[in-house]
Amino acid sequence: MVISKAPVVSTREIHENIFLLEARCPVVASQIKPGQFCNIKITEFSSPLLRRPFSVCDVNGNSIYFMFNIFGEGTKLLSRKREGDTVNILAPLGNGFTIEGDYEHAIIVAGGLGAAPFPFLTKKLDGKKISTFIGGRTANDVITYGMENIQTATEDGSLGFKGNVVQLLKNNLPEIKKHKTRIFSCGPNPMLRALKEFCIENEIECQASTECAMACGFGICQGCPIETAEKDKYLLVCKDGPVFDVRDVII
Amino acid sequence: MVISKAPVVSTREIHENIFLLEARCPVVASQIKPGQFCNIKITEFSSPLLRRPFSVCDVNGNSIYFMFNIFGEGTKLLSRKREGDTVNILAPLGNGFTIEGDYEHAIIVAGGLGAAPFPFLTKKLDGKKISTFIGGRTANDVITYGMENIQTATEDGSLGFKGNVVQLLKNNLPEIKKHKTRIFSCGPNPMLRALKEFCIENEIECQASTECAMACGFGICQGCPIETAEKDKYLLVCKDGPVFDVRDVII
Amino acid sequence: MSVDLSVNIGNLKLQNPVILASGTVGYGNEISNFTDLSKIGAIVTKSISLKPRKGNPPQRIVETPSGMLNAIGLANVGLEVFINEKIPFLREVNSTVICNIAASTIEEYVECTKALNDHDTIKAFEINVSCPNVKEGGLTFGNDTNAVGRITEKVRAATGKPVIIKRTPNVATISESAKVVKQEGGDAVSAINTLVGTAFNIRTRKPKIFNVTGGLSGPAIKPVALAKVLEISRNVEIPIIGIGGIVDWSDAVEFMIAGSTAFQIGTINFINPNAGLEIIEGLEKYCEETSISKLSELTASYQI
Amino acid sequence: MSVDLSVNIGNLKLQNPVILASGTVGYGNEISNFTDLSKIGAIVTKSISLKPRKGNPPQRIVETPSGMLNAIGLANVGLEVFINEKIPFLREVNSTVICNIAASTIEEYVECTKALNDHDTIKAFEINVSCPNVKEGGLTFGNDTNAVGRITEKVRAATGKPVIIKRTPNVATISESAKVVKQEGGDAVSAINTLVGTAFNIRTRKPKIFNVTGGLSGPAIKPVALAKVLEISRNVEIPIIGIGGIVDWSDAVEFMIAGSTAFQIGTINFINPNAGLEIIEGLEKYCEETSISKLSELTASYQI
Ligand SMILES: Cc1cc2nc3c(=O)[nH]c(=O)nc-3n(C[C@H](O)[C@H](O)[C@H](O)COP(=O)(O)OP(=O)(O)OC[C@H]3O[C@@H](n4cnc5c(N)ncnc54)[C@H](O)[C@@H]3O)c2cc1C
Ligand SMILES: Cc1cc2nc3c(=O)[nH]c(=O)nc-3n(C[C@H](O)[C@H](O)[C@H](O)COP(=O)(O)OP(=O)(O)OC[C@H]3O[C@@H](n4cnc5c(N)ncnc54)[C@H](O)[C@@H]3O)c2cc1C
Ligand SMILES: Cc1cc2nc3c(=O)[nH]c(=O)nc-3n(C[C@H](O)[C@H](O)[C@H](O)COP(=O)(O)O)c2cc1C
Ligand SMILES: Cc1cc2nc3c(=O)[nH]c(=O)nc-3n(C[C@H](O)[C@H](O)[C@H](O)COP(=O)(O)O)c2cc1C
Ligand code: FES
Ligand code: FES
Repeated sequence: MVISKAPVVSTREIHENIFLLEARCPVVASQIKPGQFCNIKITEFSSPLLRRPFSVCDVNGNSIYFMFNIFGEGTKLLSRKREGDTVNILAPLGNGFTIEGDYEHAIIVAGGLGAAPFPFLTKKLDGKKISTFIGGRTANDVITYGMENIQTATEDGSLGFKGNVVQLLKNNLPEIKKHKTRIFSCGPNPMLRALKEFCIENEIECQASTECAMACGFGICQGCPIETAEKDKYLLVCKDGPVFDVRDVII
Repeated sequence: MVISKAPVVSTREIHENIFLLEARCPVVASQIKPGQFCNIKITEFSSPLLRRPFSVCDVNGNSIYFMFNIFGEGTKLLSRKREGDTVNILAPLGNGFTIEGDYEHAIIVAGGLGAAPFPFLTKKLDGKKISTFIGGRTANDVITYGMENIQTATEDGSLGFKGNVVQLLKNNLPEIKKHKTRIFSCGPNPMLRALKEFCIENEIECQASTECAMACGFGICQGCPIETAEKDKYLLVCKDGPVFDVRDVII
Repeated sequence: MSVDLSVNIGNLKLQNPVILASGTVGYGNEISNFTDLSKIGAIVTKSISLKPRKGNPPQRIVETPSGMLNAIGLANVGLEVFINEKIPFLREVNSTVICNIAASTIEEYVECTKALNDHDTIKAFEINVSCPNVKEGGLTFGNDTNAVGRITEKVRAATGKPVIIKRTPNVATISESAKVVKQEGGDAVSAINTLVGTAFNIRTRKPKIFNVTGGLSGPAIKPVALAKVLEISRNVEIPIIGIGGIVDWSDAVEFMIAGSTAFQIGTINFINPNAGLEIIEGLEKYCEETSISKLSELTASYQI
Repeated sequence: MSVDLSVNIGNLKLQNPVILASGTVGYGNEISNFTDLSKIGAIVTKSISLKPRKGNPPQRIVETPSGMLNAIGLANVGLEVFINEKIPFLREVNSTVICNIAASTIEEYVECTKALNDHDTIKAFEINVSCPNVKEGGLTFGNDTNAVGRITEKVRAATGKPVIIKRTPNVATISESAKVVKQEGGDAVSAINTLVGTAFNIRTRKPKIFNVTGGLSGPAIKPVALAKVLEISRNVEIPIIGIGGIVDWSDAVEFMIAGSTAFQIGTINFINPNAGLEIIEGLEKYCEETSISKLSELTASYQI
């Protein structure tokens, strides 16, 4: 884990209200794994006070990429970063996706900005059969940047399958059943809950990247508990996650 | 008085650690007088919380100019403003210099960044004989931007007269006595105090621009009192000043 | 949809819950350059005392992270000038005026109230028992629940207009004194005034503020103010005027949800003197979006 | 010039006054990835209780202007795991350990102190009588000056190591309880813990924090904390450990000027886990520039 003041190379709006920020950060670029995240201090001043957690969206040489939308003050300021500015990165944090293991078919399931970690994962899944299912409320929420072999679902039917992405997945069950499959997922909690149920029912391995408000991002504040099967203990999203086997946590 | 979101045209470093920011603000440009000031909200967020007061350094068509150094967070952020950014200006504030009246010789006395309001004043003094006395600790503190007929004083003697600017003025007393003179001044309090004494002794009219911590800048917070000859009352720097006849206030 | 923004505090009906806080708008003159005072729910005038007060020497204010400290020292024009010069302006611009009174003795509170009671322009009194910046005055009263009770009782007896007691947050349980205010016939409590704070110059080792300590206001104190409002709301049935760190309509909504009938904005007036009207617009829009026909339904609508 | 940064709290000598605050560094493991714990004045471990505590459900934290609210609920591993798994690590990295204890009864405070007293690694105890986030626990104690006295007395009797009492700021006069701590043999007071605050979601109307209220920390509270330190310093002769909103060396200098013998940094550890060492460097430079040979001279050097 390092703290690094990384020069911003560029910030581009790659989709309506979706930004891709490239920062030069060799030490993090060389260490980070898909599904791990960075905790970013956006200004050098005491406001916004806390770092903001972002998944690494992609890595290319010495550069790391973040994909985000303008949500509040922090992401607004981030979207304005230009060459000559810096971002202060604390990383790599958390446990990423487990790529290793005995499976043939990697299925990515993303909802909205849950797409963020998957361009990098897609690269690293090299050699596996990959299918990507992306959902959103409308066509505009569907972010396909950097992904492969994509099927889309929108709630209003404006793009692809009309319905949610887990329903779309269900429709593909016969095809999925043909291979030993592992699902990698990230998105809103209702999606993850539905997905968890689907995967447990059909005995499909599934890893989900979860979110939670965080203060530190590395285990010292106890601010990010997640309920587990064990009653008398929480796990920490930042340290024990953010990626969990869906069977281990209550989403 | 207006509140105006003014687009920044440019920010240039015109001297070591001295910046000149140009903003397009027609309504303020057309109303403001030398010695009046603007209260600037530097970001759209709640930090830094308060506006920052700045004299108008110059006006050119629809543009107004501010001259400042990097002092704290506010001026640091201001120095980074580029084309495409905005500053939120509340202006015109306070009473400026009184230019009208019966005098032939206008003398400007400035210490350090006290030079800020004088490029604009110099322009408006059109027709009068102007002499400018500028002081600083070292050559590097002497800002002559936009001024005319300049004599300089530095405490370490690195530029011009060795000593303070009021001593330099004293040396010029015989020359000054030749005309009906009005002094316009701005600078650190010790300079203003010495100048006040000099002017009262020699019966020279003198207006000084004073400074004080401010919250509102337009008279509602009572945060900026200045002691006067009258014992039981303060004046307000923002509303009754910032320019005062030196005889009226205790500096 | 047209939204009813009006709220009631005792028998005082306000067209909307936005009130400009005492000490942050003077007597209305200067801020009326930026905002239409007739459209604001009410304005609370700078704390007035029997005699004029010069206030503290500079430095009176200092910025802090997301806040500011002030020790103005209740500088004010005094009762006479207030009546002769300030009330006429406020009447002219058609603003709903709540008069804030600060005093060093119970008698002085009563005397001020009586002297002002006949002025129609003044619609209610806010009794400042909480100013942290005057030695003999507010804070001692504010910390003493019995004294708060006695002041409420006596001022109540002196006027038929609504009496609002403004409370200090510098106590452990603010709801106790709210109870006393209710018992003694007060119509509402204003919470909170500023928190006691200080700052030092690390070169001179002197306090940055002449008065040594000052009152902390602004966004920094919002969470504390909200908790105080909630505490009163859960423990006492009395209208609450929430104050502390409000800068926009969403902050205002939070205060209403937490239990405020109306709310005051202070420090933000220095930064955006039209904030009051912008908040009114924002509230109207929020109500439309969330299908609220009467804004006052929001008060104490917390889901706990 | 070599500057003597060391300070004394009772018979506890620290190499420098920088202490990492309880609850903001866990038990040291994670933060040691970023900073050298052997160089920090001391580390206060997360409040420990007799039995492990699960803590509050999420959401436990929320950011506020220049601050944050937390309601962790004293989640901790409990005395046994602390002794068996956490102390050995702290010994190994050679850090000066102050053990913070939270309890619901006086007996539990005493029992914890006794159980930990034999462990050499623990150099002092900080008794948390002020946590605002546990129902049966701290806050009630913290508000009751008598209870603070009894706890101090009993814990004092249970150990020969320095006893530091950590005070709640949610009271009107913090100096009164500091007096009691001194009378009952406490070696120092830590001031302040967090301020009670809350925040609401304006769509769901629910508190943003599961526990309804949380504790406000960070730069927002710095002026309040400084005023409390100053109040104690001017009224009671007892070493003060200043806490609240410190982010850099200049904040630390302010706290020392205002009366702190040492100080703790909390929230900043989440943002810059190496802040402690950077503050030490900054203090050293400040002393050199201002010709201070012994940093402890700064304590209570205010010019008022
Ligand atoms: C492990 C992880 C990875 C993430 N990756 C991405 C990503 O790649 N792209 C992206 O756009 N967003 C991502 N997020 C969410 C992102 O952190 C927030 O959108 C961001 O903090 C918003 O900051 P803001 O200042 O714009 O919003 P504001 O609303 O002004 O402030 C956000 C504040 O809310 C808190 N908060 C409350 N709930 C949550 C929550 N569920 N998640 C995060 N913060 C919360 C934060 O701690 C922060 O203090 C991720 C979050 C986590 C936990
Ligand atoms: C009428 C007037 C005109 C000014 N004109 C200029 C100018 O043209 N160019 C220029 O460089 N500076 C000028 N100043 C000073 C300028 O306002 C400060 O340098 C600026 O506020 C620093 O902001 P900061 O955030 O960088 O510094 P910080 O130190 O981080 O914050 C400044 C804070 O300190 C307060 N403060 C304390 N003492 C003073 C004081 N004596 N003057 C101002 N603020 C104080 C401010 O209110 C503000 O809240 C002027 C001040 C006044 C009152
Ligand atoms: C500069 C200043 C002066 C104030 N003067 C008074 C006053 O005279 N009487 C009073 O009751 N409150 C006074 N207050 C307190 C405010 O009315 C309000 O309670 C407080 O500022 C918190 O609200 P805010 O965070 O919105 O500013 C003053 C506040 C400030 C900032
Ligand atoms: C997330 C969090 C957890 C905390 N847990 C404890 C605790 O267990 N025991 C305790 O005495 N103080 C606890 N505190 C209070 C801090 O030790 C400190 O007193 C407070 O945060 C103020 O300092 P700061 O502004 O530097 O953070 C906690 C603070 C935070 C932010
Ligand atoms: S965010 Fe601090 S422990 Fe997880
Ligand atoms: S700055 Fe507010 S009255 Fe002068």
